[in-house]
Amino acid sequence: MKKTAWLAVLASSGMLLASMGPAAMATSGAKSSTFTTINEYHGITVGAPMNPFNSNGNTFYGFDQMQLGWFTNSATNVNAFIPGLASKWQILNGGTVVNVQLQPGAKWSNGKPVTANDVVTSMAVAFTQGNAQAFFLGSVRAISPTEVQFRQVPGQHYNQFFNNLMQQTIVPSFEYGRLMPSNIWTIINESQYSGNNAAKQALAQKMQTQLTDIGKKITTFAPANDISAGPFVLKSLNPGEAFLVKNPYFYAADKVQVQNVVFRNYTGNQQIWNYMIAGQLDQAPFTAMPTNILDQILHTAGNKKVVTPSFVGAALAFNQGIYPYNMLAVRQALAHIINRNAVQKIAEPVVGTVSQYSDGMVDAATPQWLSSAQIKGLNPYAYNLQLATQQLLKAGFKKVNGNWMMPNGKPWTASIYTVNGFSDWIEAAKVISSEMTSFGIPTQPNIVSSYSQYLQELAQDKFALSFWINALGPQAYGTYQRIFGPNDGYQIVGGKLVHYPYSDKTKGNWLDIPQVIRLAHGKVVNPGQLTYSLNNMTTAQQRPVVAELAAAANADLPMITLWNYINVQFVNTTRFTDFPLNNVGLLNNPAGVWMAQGYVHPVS
Amino acid sequence: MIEVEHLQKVYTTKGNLLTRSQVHAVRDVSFRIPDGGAISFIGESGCGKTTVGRILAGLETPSAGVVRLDGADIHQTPTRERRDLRRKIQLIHQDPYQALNPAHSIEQALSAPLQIMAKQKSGSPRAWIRERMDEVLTMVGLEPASVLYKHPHMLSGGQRQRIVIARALTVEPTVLVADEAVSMIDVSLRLGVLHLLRDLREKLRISLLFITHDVAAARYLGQGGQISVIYKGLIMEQGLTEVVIAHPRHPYTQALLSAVPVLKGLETMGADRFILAKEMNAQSDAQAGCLFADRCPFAQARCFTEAPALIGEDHQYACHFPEVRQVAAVAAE
Amino acid sequence: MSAELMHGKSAEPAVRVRGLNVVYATSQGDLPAVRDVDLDIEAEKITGIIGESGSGKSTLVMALLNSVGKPGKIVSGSVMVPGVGDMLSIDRERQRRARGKELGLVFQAAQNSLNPLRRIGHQVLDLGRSHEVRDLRDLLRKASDLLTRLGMDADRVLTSYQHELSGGMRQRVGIMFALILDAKIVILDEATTALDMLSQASVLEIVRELHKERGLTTILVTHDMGVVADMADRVVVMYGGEIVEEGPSGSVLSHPAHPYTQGLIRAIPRISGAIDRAVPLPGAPADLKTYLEPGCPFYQRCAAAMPKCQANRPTSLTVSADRKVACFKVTDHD
Amino acid sequence: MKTVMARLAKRLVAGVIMILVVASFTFLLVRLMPGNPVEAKYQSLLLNGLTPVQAMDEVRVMYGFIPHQSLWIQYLHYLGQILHLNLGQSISYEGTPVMRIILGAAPWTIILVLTGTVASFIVGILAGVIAAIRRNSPVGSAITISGSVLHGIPLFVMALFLAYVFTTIWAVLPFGAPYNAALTPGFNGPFISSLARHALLPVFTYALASYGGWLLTMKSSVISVLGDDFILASEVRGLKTSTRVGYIAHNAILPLFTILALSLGFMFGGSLFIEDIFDYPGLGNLLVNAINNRDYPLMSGAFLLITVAVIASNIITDFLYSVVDPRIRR
Amino acid sequence: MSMRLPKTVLHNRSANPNFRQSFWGFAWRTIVKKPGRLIGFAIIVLFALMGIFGPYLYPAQLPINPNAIYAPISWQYPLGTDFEGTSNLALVVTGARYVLFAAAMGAVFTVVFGTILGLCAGYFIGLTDSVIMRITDFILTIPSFPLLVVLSTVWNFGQPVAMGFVLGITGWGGLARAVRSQTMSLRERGFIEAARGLGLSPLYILFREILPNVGSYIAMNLLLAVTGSIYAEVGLFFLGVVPFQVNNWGVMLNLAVFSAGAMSSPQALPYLLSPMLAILILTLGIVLFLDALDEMFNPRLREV
Repeated sequence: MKKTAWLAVLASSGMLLASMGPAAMATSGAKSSTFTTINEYHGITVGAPMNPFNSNGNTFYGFDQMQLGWFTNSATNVNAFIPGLASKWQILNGGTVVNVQLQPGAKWSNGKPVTANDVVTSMAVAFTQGNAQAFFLGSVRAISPTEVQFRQVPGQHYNQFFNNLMQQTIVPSFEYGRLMPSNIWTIINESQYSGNNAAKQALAQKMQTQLTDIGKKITTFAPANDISAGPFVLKSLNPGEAFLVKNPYFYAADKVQVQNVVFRNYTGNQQIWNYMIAGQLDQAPFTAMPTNILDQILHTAGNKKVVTPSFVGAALAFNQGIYPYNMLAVRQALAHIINRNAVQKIAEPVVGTVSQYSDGMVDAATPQWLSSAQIKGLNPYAYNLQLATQQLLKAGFKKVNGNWMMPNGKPWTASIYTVNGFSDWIEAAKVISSEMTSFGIPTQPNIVSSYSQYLQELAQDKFALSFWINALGPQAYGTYQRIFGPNDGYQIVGGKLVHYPYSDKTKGNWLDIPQVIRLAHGKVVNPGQLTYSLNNMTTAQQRPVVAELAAAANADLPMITLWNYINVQFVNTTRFTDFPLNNVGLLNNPAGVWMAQGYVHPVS
Repeated sequence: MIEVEHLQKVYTTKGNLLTRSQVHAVRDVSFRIPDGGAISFIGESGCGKTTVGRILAGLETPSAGVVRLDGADIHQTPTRERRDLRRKIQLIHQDPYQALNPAHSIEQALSAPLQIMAKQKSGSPRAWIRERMDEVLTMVGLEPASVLYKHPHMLSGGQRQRIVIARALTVEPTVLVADEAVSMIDVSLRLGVLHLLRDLREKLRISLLFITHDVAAARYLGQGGQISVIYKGLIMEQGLTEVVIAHPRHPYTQALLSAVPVLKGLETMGADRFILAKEMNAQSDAQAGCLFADRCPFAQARCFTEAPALIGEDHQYACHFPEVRQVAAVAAE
Repeated sequence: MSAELMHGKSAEPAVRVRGLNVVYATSQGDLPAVRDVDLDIEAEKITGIIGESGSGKSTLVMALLNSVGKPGKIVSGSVMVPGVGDMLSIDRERQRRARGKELGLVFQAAQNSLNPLRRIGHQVLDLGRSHEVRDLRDLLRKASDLLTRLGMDADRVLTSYQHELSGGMRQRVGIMFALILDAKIVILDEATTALDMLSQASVLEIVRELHKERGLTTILVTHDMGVVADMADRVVVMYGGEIVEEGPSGSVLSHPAHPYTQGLIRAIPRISGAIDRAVPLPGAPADLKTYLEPGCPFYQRCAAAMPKCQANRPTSLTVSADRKVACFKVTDHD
Repeated sequence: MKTVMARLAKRLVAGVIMILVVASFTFLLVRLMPGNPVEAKYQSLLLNGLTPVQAMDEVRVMYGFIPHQSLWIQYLHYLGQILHLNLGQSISYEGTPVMRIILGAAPWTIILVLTGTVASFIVGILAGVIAAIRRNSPVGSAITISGSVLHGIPLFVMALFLAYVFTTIWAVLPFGAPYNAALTPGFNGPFISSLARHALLPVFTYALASYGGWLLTMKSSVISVLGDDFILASEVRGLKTSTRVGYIAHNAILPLFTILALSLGFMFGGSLFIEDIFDYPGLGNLLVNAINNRDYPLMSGAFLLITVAVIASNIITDFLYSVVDPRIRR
Repeated sequence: MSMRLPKTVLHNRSANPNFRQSFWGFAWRTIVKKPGRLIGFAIIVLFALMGIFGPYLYPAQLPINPNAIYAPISWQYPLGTDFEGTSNLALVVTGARYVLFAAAMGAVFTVVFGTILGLCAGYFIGLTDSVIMRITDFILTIPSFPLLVVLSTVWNFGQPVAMGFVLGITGWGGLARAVRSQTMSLRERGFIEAARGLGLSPLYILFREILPNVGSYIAMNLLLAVTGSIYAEVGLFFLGVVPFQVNNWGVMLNLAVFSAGAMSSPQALPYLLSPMLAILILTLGIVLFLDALDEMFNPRLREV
């Protein structure tokens, strides 16, 4: 009889499957106040804690994860912020002291108020994560229950001090305070010691370890419920979706018109495309895509493309430690061989524009930093095979039977490395390979299975030609440290610049750019040091330095910028209207920030 | 001349430590076969007769006892010589359908052992092999040209068994062990194979160990030789073939002879014929007395307590109460 | 149950086979396996059918039950069984019921004739249910009695699986299955071939006793002339799909008429008499080539073959009161 | 029964040893894999638009979860932890216990594979019997061909095809999530219906892919049983057709149960493509992500779980077999 | 069984001294008996030719055409084009070599490892058997596809031989076990005992006596291993978990799905369908042909 029971269960489950046809068709978007989007920063992970300090934690930046303010991505004004938990702020003493007033009426989702003490605790947490040290936070003081004062480490003039502290995650003291010992500030202060007293140095070492251990504990901390000071709070989640509801205690709850937010999980771009083609996403973040997909997406009712500036470029980087790429002529010749127009058209037709200058910045930033005369001085490296041939012949290369021989007599072959899943890179690598091969340099695209393997092998100098993200802006330091930073051996250790040679395989110098570069007008510069110096300069002070760096990057050509990304995102207007389409600074922030500012209304 | 003394074989059955047990396949067997002589082992299945044959052929190693071929102990000689020595004793399998590799032609089957032999001969090995193949095939009554290229499945059972014998002859053996060599062959062809074996024995002076449960076949083949009746690995009765069949003294021998069907119209039933109804019980090994006592219709109290020894000179038997019974059928005319 | 049969005239045969032809369908066309067989099986007698492998004896027996398996098929003929009718033309359900109930078969491979996954007792019950036996408990009792009669521990056997029984025991269980529904016609197809001497003798002894006790009609199919000679009242000799000789066993053995029968008897090694009386039979058994040739199937091996034998097939002729032979040499003389 | 238990105990010990061997092997192998998980995370956060400050903030602590001791010490530690059923902490999930991550993913794979296997088993077996009995008829040939073709098509090709048909061309079925997150999990209608709707496509794909195998195996099993002597014997004894079919089915299906149990053991490795293509959040997906992120503890853990499942199913199969097959029971 | 025909007659037609030739003749007759088998055979031959000669039909670097991205099916592009305007047909044809060669190598390695280890385990019972079988259990226990994924990142798969080797070492377990059990049963057969008794060397017995008798089983497995290897390697490339540098079907699938959006956009669909079609046709060919192999070697299915 057991057998029949078994079968009955099966049969009934079969009927269940059959019976749930159309009735269950209604998707979560049917209720018009549910806003569906994608979390571009990390996937949804069941089992990961609802903890913003965990890199896979289930909290959503701008929705239930709050900070003092939201950066507007201005290239030249690092202090342009939209208020977050901070309603007002004063930058004093040349940027070394900052006073912040909290939003009146800011509350956690359990009804408790957000206080200055929460901010102080959050900064302690930031120390345990190593984050506060990165912007030289010296001290934090609650001036009143709603006002906090921040000071930079004495003697430091880090120009992004305010920028960084505004972007620190604020968490409730009643949750995270418990995780740290009561003498946490003593530990922090002792660990910060940088003098020459050996005993104090040893103590600092010990305290740093202690701090790291506390940090680990904090990242694994799993609160029972999501506690949010943002417009939403996480209610439930499964491996495919996270479901957030409006936080009634949010300080600007009356401005928030959206009742629920659903985050879709994704593991690859093609999934986001599918969601958009199905018209299921009310807002979708930046995603690389081919033209056919763009057409398909725009074909769907309500989908709208929104373009904002972006400060990212994709480049082909040379490992100058590998022959023959140590020769400037070779790098420049390749720049003439590669038809960047064709590359962009095939690889990144939708969210990319052909790069003009190869000066280390995105083209949108170049006019903001350089004068037109300086721009004219840049070599455009136009597609010109003849020029490339001349340069190579001059450098001692020879063409035999249609293929190039290197000056050392060996045939010149090449491999261009990219990463699986990075479709634009792969496609670009294929196109460039074709171009180089038909020019007489047999070239193959090589696709590494995972990004982590790619980066490791890159650092181990296994690749001569590889793809790299450069021009990461908007700030000048962030931009140039992609070229003349850690990948060139320049690292900041204990607040000081150190240069590791190419021969040290463990320290990440895989570009091996000469330490000094002679510019067109004869000046010799050290780009690593110049880049580092940008950190402590005002915008005005930075201008001449950026100009020198641009000239250096253009002349020495450590990497060829192939295209600049444009930040294309999508919104769907069938269920919601009133997106902040004309507010570029806001658009660069998550949709939760828009909603908190009163944008995004359900279609009535 | 092959001599076997006090042969024993004990198997340990597979199983875990608790259930592992020992099976005595051969308890104590001794015999000798002169060149050109023959001995027939008869007994029912599971009596250990096949094990004796396999030990002789080198397929099993004895737990105790000695097998000597022309004075050399085949289990104690150094490895290299042992292979040559063992080749002198060839086993003819019960099943000719399994004894030949279906993937090989007859030529392949015969030439493989000949190639080894050829190394020891002088002259052109290829011609020698060819010649020798013809020779052995003719010897077993087959026409070389018509069988050499064939594969086993194209031959009848009788022909296959002849090929098997021919293959054994390629290595010039001095002893043949024929284990139920005709039981799988069609009735009309059986006698032909038996006849061939008898011929070889006489012509090539090969010693023959014939293992069977068919007393009549043993009688035909073992003419002038001996018969050994074996039960549970122990010899029950042993003697000249004619004598044992005509005057069996052990009840087990008598039971075997009684079981031979009587050819009505040609024979009359033996006066004392009896049919043994009880089956052999392999588990009742541990008893103290005669191994056959539990099935013996003539058993007395003493048989259950005391094991009989093998007594007698030319005609040996292991029975406390040996009594000649007229169980074999008698020819009608 | 089979009252008619019990009280039927003894002159009426228990099975009457007429004009039976069985062929095997092959890619080379239909090949005959049983040819033009007419046979009367006498009631309450033991009939021995003897032949070598490929002689068609097993096919004949399966044809009696109309159970010839693929690729064989019965082309023509009738098998009349009193109380049942023509096994070859009655409907399938009645055929099925006749099998097991009227005609019991002990299989050549009786060792493997039991479902390995069911206890013997369960299989007895399956059999009972298939033949609408009302009192299943009684059936089990009968099985138990029969098994005891066959010299086995009935309770143990009924609760055993096939693999727990020895070869001899399985054979006896097979006999039990053939008899349990009181079949009056029992066919033993090479039932003792795989057994050794002692087991064979004891099984045959039991068969002989049951045959007598129950008044059975027993058909013994074997290749062993000795067994037939020992057991059978009548003997039927088959060669190449045909019956070549038929008659009372004593008379056939002592005075075989067909050259094949003669050769076969001469080729038996015996334990009595002069050893050299045994003479090998030359040649190879019949195969399909033989079947296809027009002449006498034994022509190739026959020492007494005449030119006539190559082209013409001798038909079975009655040579004396109860003997039939299919040989030109015999029939032409008479 | 005593011997069965003794055998079981023996198998268990052997199984534990095998688990340790596999664990050691995968531990070492997995650590041979090249890659830098933290740098990758950082760089991808940058690509996704986080500022370097935010991205660095996110990943800085991950460094703490990368083991720094020598391989040998790590190995000993790893073995020690396994004995305490602790699979360590994930790198890419920043210290979340591997066990918790795996247990979070396992239910989805189990739903997917169990339902798919059972469904395909039942349908495949029935079709196999028909294909064997009617093997000379057009129906039988058609069934056999359907089985061979479905068996022959690679899983990912079938999954891609079905995904294209049912989510793009004729978008009736959802994908990408195991159920609608707005619903409360539990034994309520909407939830179960959502669960089933989301699982339907992957389960169907899995079932379709396994159906052919069952069919062909069952067909050959039935054909071989049909040739057995006892089936002929049951005919000449006049057993009813239904009884005979029962005999055939019982004997033919027995060997398949072993395969069934074994295939359930392999389930965790087997659904990799389906989970990837339909983005179903099971163990296969987890493993692929772990590999791509070079999350060594997670990889070792997933491997170990798969191995344990295989070994356990082996033991259970062995045990069950000795229960259902009297020939093995002693 | 009594029903069986005398064995001798079935093979009379092969009473030909040159048996080997007649086997090929028989094989050919088996193939042409049903049109399906002939089609299967033709497909396999076609793909083999594609693998051997395909790359010579096109220039080493397939031409790209930025003006014909995802071109529709036409005479110029019978299967459409890909993201850079390269003919999909050219990609399928030139991509066949790596896929098929690696699959063939994978099958050969699988069969060689499986056969040799199975033969040795089955023949040299005892310690050899135990050791080999423990290794086999180990291989069978580790889920092969994930293992393949891990191995493939440690290894470099530039050469199809390397790919084949890895496919082989992860895939021989089942075959070894089957060959072992067949060897063990053959070992008990009379002709092996006879060969031992005749003093033939173990090597001769293993490879000349036993191997031919498991040959048919191995032949079937070789063909099955080819398909298995194709699926495994194409699957690996499709998932993108292994480094790759050459054009092959799996890479096409990967790029079509994950880069070109073929699953979402009909324009790119031919790019996805081309390699799928190639795999399916080859699969079909092998399935159809297996039927013939089955009949050639499996007497049980051979209808008399």
